[in-house]
Amino acid sequence: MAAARTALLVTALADRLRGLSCVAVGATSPLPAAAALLARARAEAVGDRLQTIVLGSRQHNPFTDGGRELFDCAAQGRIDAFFLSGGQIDGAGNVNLVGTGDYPALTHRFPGSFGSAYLAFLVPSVILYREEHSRRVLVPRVDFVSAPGTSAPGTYRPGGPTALVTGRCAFAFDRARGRFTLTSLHPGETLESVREHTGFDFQLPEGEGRAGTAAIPTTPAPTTADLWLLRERIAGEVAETYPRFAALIAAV
Amino acid sequence: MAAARTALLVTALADRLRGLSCVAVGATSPLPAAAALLARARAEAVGDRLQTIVLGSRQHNPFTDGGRELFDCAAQGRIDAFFLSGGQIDGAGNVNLVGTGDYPALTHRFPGSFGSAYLAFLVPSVILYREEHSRRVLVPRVDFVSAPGTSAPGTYRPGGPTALVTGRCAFAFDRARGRFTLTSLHPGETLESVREHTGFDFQLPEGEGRAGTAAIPTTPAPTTADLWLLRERIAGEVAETYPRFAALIAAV
Amino acid sequence: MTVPALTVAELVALIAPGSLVAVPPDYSGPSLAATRALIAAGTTGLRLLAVPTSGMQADLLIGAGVVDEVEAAAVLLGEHGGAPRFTAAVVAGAIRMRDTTCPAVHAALQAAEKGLPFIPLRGLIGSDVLRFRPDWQVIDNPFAVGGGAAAGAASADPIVLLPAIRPDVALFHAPRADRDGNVWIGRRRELVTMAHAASATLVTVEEIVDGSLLADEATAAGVLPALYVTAVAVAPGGAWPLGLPGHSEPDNAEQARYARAARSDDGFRAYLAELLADAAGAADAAGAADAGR
Amino acid sequence: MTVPALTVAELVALIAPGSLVAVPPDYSGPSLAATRALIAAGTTGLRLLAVPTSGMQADLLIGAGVVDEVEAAAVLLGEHGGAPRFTAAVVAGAIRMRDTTCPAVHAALQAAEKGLPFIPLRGLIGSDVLRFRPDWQVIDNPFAVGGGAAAGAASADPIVLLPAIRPDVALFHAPRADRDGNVWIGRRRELVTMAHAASATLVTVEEIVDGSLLADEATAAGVLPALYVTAVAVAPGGAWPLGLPGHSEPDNAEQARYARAARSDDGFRAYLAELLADAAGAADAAGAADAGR
Repeated sequence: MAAARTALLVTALADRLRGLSCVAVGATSPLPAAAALLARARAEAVGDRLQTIVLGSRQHNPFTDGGRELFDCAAQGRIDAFFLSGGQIDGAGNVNLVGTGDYPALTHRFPGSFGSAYLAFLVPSVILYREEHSRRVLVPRVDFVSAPGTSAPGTYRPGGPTALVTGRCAFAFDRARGRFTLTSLHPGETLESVREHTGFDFQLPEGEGRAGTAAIPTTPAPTTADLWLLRERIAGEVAETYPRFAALIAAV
Repeated sequence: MAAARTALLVTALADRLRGLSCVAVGATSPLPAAAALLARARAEAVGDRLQTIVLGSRQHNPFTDGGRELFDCAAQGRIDAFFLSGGQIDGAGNVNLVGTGDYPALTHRFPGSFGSAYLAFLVPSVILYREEHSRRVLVPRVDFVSAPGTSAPGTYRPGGPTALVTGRCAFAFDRARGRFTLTSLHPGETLESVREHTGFDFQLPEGEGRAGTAAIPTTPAPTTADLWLLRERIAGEVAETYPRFAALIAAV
Repeated sequence: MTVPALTVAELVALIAPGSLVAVPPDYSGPSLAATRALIAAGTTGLRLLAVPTSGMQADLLIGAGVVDEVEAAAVLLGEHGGAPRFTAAVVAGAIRMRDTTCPAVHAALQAAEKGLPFIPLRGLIGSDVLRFRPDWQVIDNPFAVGGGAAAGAASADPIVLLPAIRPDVALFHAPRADRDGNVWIGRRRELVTMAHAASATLVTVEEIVDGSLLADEATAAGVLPALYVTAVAVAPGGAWPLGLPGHSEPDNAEQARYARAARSDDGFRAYLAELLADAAGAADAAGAADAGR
Repeated sequence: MTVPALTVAELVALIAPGSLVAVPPDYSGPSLAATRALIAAGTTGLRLLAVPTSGMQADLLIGAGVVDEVEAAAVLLGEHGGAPRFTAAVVAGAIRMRDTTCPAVHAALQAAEKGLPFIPLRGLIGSDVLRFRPDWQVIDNPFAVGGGAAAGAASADPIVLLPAIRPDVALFHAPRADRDGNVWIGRRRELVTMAHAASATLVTVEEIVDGSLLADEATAAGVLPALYVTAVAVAPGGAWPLGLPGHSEPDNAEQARYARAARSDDGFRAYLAELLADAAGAADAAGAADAGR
């Protein structure tokens, strides 16, 4: 992942944290960690405050009640946003972190569901992300539902997916319809290139015809201020937890 | 409470801890605290070990998980014995720590049930104690059941009362029959004096006729070794938590 | 400071009438400073949740008419005997009493901490504690092996379900906070559960220290993170005449004096007037000191 | 010492075949020393509970055939990617995998800690995690206000009930124990819950220190009391090549070496042989040092 592409993804993820009070980032999640810390730095610059909890960090993790505290904290309604990736993600917002094949007879095993089967229900804004944007990842229907995109009426579910950011574009998740809407194309991508590499159908922004691509916004590039923050501040902040990723950030 | 009487009650309570591994003592319970520490000292003298947890003590309370730890620990099966007193105690082993009268319209209010409604179910040996042995305390039927003496079949109840020690005598609790059996008389008491001051009917030891009292054992007096331990060791151990009571113990 | 540092009067002004206020037991740092300020402010209609027992704090609040309802496993003045104003108020029917048992309070707060609507608890079956709690339910344990019938029992392992208790406010006194709003609580982890479960957490502290309490791993384990702390007020001696674990011993003479005074309503009124006069003087002194912060 | 101080080999000999063994995640002090000793001892048939995830420890145990069954929310080598022996064993059907989610492991252990037969948990409804857990149940929340039907919903607030998990053994590595058997765990409170929930708790430590870890109130909050500790073994560097919070950093180069080696069964065998040879040497050295205790 080149530095410029990294910066674009980090800022695209950070854009989805505007106006929030508290974001948590799970373990082994360098991209979201950088995004959360960038969003915090941006908030501070305008006198706001974004509490940023980065699991695996010593500096940015205030928890003192053990491994359960993130989950309890989410259930208490104290966490506004969380990031989830997926081995497979489908057009209904379902995420698969367990494997491909006919469970339990899997052909390929992923690490496991982590907290997704819980946090995707309880955190108001669950931001899905996956650098690889291909028909291998973005499938018509996931082989195993670690976390469903939507739930039947009557299911206790204050939270759920709100967005999906990939290496090619950004989607918003339409919870009522249980479908993604393409919201922006990264530089160099077209509606056609996204369709070609996406295994599921998705909506276009209101007012967009199905044919045209000209009017679909381009994902905002990092501002000069963002790049400065990433290089001069965020690289240092993530270095404690993700030293190799920090080097990439320092080079944007 | 004179020193000699205190020593007798402490040793009578300590006698009920023989062979156990772990005893816990609630807050504001000086008599049981001294008994537990005496039982521990006795065990050490013969190379055994009795874990003694005294709530309210700094020295004798290893808990680090807050107020719930005693209750969780009991539910885990780690606590063999606990002491409970009662504003009223009846012949079925029911304990009332809430008040007299027609609840909630009480005529006299006691402090409250504390953990009795739970610990009396979960701790294998719940030792009831009350210095005052009168028809005011030992009633035919408690006005409010903080903790029942027995439970209906099918109720999860690994624990329950095993004994009752008062200022006049000691009873064992017969869990199958839900009744007390008089096991020993303190010096100066007779079956008749106990009956006179007890509001409930109780059993006599196996083989005792209802008429005779001669063969009912006398509660064992503290041994010379017990008295030495109380004066020289236990007084100091309880002083941290119960300074006034420690002075009484030091004088035995 | 991330978390606002207020005066004690400002702190208790955040407690709305009718709030469910969770307070710790006498051995775990009740805020007597906030108790005095609540009385001085003329707050009424509070519902008090003792976690799981209370003493002089509850008795003062009840005697002063601040509290309408009490949920507690016990209210007493420790070694100084029964809580006189509590006892009188219950017998007079002046407060609603919700009798409970210690582990039920802890479990119901843990349910709130975990966002669970309810939590099961063993024990209780056949007690009048359960009988007089219509908000508690009994179900047959769905995980019972074979069920009670198979074992020849009358019922299939009945078990109590407690609804979660989510206090509006958790209120306590602690030795220290740092400028970020992290609060040192040591081994008093019931304070952590209270704060996690509550919508707001208000803390009076002996002092505010420089440097983060979370910086040293050796002591971080005893810290309630600022994330859960709504506001802090400095109130030296704020637990007096109760003790504060790891900081100060209880003032037994003063507690005994209170226990005697509170036996009568007149005695209580006289004690209270004196206490509030002292508190007002202390607040003035604190205000003067505060002006320099 | 109240709690026996054993060699690591003696410690793992207390783990009976078929035991359910709870282990912490990579960031919380897994005992790699005990892991090596278990493999060296030829132990088999263990059921592993990751609390709630595991990494190199699980991968080693699975690759070496020590483990029949794994319950985990995830198994991976952190930044070093998937756990190769775990992945291979699942695809080959060589182990039974019980997929779960992090908060379910924590909650089920808390249920055991509290002696509850079950505990509810939000989320999960509609996931395949739930669908493939026949030991979990779904009930309608008995405390739902009005019920789902009144709200026009298809069902009345379904909620999952998890059975308590009571491990036979909790096994981990910690910086230090004292001679009473108290163990310093700092902020890693999942270790406390594991120990409370488990029938036996076995701990390897960097060192055994003089004086009680509970003596200083400033640090007592981070201590697991000896009451829950079955036995302790001194194993300096016992978390290596993982890190130990508050003590040592992870050895990333070694973890990367393992991740590469374990891609093939042959590579894994070679790595393991080397590891056990080193461990045997270390054990000899420790045994010699032990002789002086």
